[in-house]
Amino acid sequence: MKMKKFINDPADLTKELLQGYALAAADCIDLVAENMVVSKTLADADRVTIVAFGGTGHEPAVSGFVGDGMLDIAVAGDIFAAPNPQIVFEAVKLADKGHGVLLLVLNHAGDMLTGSMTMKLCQKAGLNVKKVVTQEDISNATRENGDDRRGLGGAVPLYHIAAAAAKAGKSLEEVSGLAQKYADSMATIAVAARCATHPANGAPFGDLGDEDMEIGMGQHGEGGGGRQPMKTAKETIEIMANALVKDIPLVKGDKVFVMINGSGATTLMEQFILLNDCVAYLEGLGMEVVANMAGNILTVQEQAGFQLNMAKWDDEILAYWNTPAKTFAFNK
Amino acid sequence: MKMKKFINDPADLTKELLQGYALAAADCIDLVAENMVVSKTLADADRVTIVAFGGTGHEPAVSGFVGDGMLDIAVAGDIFAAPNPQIVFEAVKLADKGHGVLLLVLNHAGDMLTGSMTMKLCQKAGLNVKKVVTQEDISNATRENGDDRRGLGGAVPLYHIAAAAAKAGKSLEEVSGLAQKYADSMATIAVAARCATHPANGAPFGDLGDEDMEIGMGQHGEGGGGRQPMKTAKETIEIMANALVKDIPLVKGDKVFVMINGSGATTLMEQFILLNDCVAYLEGLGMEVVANMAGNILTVQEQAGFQLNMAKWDDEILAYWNTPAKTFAFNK
Amino acid sequence: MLNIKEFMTMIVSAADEIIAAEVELTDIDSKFGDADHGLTMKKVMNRIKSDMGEPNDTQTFKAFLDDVSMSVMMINGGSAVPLWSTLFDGMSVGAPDKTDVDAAEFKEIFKQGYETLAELSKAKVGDKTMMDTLIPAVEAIQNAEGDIKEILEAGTKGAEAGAENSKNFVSKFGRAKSYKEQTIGTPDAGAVSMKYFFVGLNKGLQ
Amino acid sequence: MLNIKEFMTMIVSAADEIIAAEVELTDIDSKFGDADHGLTMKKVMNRIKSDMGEPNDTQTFKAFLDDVSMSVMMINGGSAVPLWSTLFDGMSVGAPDKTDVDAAEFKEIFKQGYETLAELSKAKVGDKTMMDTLIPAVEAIQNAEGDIKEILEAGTKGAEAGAENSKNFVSKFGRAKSYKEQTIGTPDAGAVSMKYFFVGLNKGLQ
Ligand SMILES: Nc1ncnc2c1ncn2[C@@H]1O[C@H](COP(=O)(O)OP(=O)(O)O)[C@@H](O)[C@H]1O
Ligand SMILES: Nc1ncnc2c1ncn2[C@@H]1O[C@H](COP(=O)(O)OP(=O)(O)O)[C@@H](O)[C@H]1O
Ligand SMILES: [Mg+2]
Ligand SMILES: [Mg+2]
Ligand SMILES: [Mg+2]
Ligand SMILES: [Mg+2]
Repeated sequence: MKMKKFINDPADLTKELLQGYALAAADCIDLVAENMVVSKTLADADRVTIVAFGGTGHEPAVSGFVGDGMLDIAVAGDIFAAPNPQIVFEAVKLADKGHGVLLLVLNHAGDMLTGSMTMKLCQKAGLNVKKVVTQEDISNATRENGDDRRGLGGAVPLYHIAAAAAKAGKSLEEVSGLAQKYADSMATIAVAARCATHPANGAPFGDLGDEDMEIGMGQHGEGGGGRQPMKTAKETIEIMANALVKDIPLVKGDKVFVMINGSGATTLMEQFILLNDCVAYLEGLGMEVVANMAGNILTVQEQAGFQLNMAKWDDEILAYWNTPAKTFAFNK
Repeated sequence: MKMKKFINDPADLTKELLQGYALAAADCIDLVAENMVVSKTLADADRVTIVAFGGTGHEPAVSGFVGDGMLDIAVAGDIFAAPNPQIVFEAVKLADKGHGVLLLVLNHAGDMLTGSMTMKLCQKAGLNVKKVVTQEDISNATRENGDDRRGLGGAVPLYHIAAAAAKAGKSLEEVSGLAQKYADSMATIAVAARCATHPANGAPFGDLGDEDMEIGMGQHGEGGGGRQPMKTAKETIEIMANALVKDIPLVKGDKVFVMINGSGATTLMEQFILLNDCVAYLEGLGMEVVANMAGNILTVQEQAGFQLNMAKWDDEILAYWNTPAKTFAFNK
Repeated sequence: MLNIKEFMTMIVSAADEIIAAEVELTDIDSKFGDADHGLTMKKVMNRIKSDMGEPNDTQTFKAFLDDVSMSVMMINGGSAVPLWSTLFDGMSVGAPDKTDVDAAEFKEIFKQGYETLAELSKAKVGDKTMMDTLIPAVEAIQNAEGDIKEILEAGTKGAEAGAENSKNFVSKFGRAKSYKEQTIGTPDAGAVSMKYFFVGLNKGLQ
Repeated sequence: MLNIKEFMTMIVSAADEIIAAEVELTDIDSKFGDADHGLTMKKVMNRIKSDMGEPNDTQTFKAFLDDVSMSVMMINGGSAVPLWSTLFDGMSVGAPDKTDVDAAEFKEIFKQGYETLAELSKAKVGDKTMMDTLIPAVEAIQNAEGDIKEILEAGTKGAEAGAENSKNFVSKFGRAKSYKEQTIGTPDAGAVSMKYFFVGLNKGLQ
């Protein structure tokens, strides 16, 4: 069976997609050294700057969020593979405008290892860097065992919030403190209904059969044990939202942020329906949904499903959120 | 086999998705009378205004393009079904700010019938309306037989260009003249690799087997006769771009606009690769790609595939294109 | 003579006939269209039924048909909506402003319905649309002799033959037209729903 | 005694052994991971091979292993890259700055390699990672008597046993850990590639 993807040589996937992305986002970014995506606003930045990195194949993440009010540099690895620590180190060096750099890392084995080695390289070079790791997937571990929680789409709103704080002139201490607090407070859970295939070698990410979905699915088809028959949007949201509300925890009167992150083949139509159901569910619990986000944000190729992310917000976060941003995949 | 979609009662799809969309795009639009999506900027508009309509199930189109620098009102029908003429008439009435209204229609049987009846109702009511129809699908008919060409994603850049002209203070004559010229000059061709299912009744839109793609696919799985084994991105682009170049026609030295419109399950990764290949192809022919667009713009549920749209641009169009826009699905 | 209450009963019967064919209509539309014709026709017919209420004799033919046209017009349903709304609008134009009709008046309702729709539709017999059914049905009605029952019997026969013939045509209108020759062998979805309209009217008169 | 040219030949052999196992490695990773371990290891090993060129005796063990570590470091390849780069970096730290090594020096190379990697990895035997293979392999090397050939033979046996044992463990690291008990019965992808590393080194010494 042929892979039903419009690609060329699988070995060139990352190179070609980044070249195409650089054309599509020419007003926001420059592509440097093949896999460093640099914001056009970096040149004039006189503030704390923000660097992130990650595997490709999750488009628009991570590169799609580089630009004004979001990331200063995103370093792309290869398909589902973190970039090497050397290039991330160089990105941090390039990003540093004398106010220090915040390095945002999603909790995945490869990313964590690259993050650790990058920090070592930075420390050797005497760079002023702080690392914040997002670990929000509630499906595998309790909040106390944060190291076992995967980093999912919740990093994306954090990109904007941290960047807004940096733009407001906050110090690296302050920005990283805010980012750490945010990372620790949010929570995400994912569901998949159809699995994707690895674009480089055509290997399937699993098989959910004709009837089932799996709650707790990771970003690359790593299962989470919640396999069950497909349910309606409302029922699915109830299961997932309830789990997040308990985990965070959220209570009556809380100001809440909600994100529906489509995995790839789940339509925006469905995402809107899910958002509607989720907001109704939370309002039913007496909470106020003060902001939301819906769309294909951090995808898993053509996987059908979505991630539901929530966080408890206060007025400070909301104010940061409501500052402008101009990137390929997020505008404010 | 269960439908692998996160929905509730199929009869409520449109209502629920529009409610969710209204939450997601709360800073740009208001939802009026259940299926009229109205730009927040309409209240203060003192210019020609622009109304479009169409079936739902193609999200983000059409409603996702309502806002500053794009549509003033989009009227949603039901899944793949045009809205009724009565409500489109009411939308035109609401949109009219004394400078007249441009009604943009995509060439599909249902939309055309609704467009015709709407124009009749408007004429009876003495409204100053001009209708422009986009008919750009080159797969079924020659340029002379425009009535047989379907309207595809090429309408979306036109929304912005027409809105920019309206914002620049052009008269209805001028805006509709420009829009008609643009509609007549562009061309689109689509390809599908996997078909979608109708979200309301689970009926499949066709079956392309394990190996094939179909070039010339319509927006709802209507075939076009170009079934063939899957090809690489480069080969697919060559076939499709070549057909568009001949149709428009484009020649060496031309300034060209290119759009890759993902149908649903074709990843942004692939779309970037395709854009890269297409720009290289056109530059190889000595053309200059002065602007582009990539993303899921007008989708067909979870269909895998994309539409390739091209148009010959001049400096006037480019200047309109480069004016600001703020909508859920398109920002400039 | 046919009174309005009887006619309303016929419309209910026609609506039920079409609703019962939902799956068949959607199946046909899934071949060369967007797989929703059954769904849309069900929405249209259910709306007509619920808006009109129980058959009664308080309205004239003209007013009733105008109401039906307006009911259809309120639905978001793709091609079928403007087409059927226009058909009923034309029938209303052709209908007398009273609560019963004779055979000639009955014929006139369908004649005007067809003519008004033809203007919007532009399709002829052989273009593989609902007109493949409507045109021979209305022609048979015009040419038939006898009472309303005999006239409608003839119209239904015409409709059935027309829907059957639509199998032999190459699509020229609507979403199916891009399939060209491939459409031969399959009837047109709209031609089949139009057939059930006449079949249902006829049943409702028994 | 082992000279650097012989050692480089062993590294080429190890690289080829891993490259030949691409499909097997990716298959394992597709069960509980992201289906790319074979792909990544192939990239890593090909890069090592092409950067080092033909085996020769112009470099010291320390310099060569440092270059290998840097070659790996330049690849974008997920977990495997920092892990393998660090392993070679540690081996370089443990290696003498000369063009041949004796049995004790050979042992020291692997000891330092393991210790440096352990700091980054944090995984122990039983956590279902490449360490399941590396730890028993390096222990066997440390405990082995005799010449380098005998030492490496013992290390390879340890590696093979370790990779086999990884089947019995519940994943505690990497993408597979979310599958918990389900991972019992399947070896760890990284444990298997590490086994082929030793198998290949050993073959290259014959
Ligand atoms: N111009 C036209 N004149 C007559 N009938 C038409 C015309 N265009 C479409 N149709 C009819 O509409 C039917 C399709 O209806 P439906 O599926 O409800 O609408 P849509 O194509 O918008 O989904 C076709 O089978 C055909 O009979
Ligand atoms: N902390 C760790 N220590 C040792 N090995 C690890 C660690 N994390 C992951 N691994 C190894 O990495 C392997 C997966 O490698 P690979 O598939 O190339 O990377 P990725 O998971 O980034 O796709 C696992 O099978 C495991 O052996
Ligand atoms: Mg990987
Ligand atoms: Mg339809
Ligand atoms: Mg249809
Ligand atoms: Mg892997």
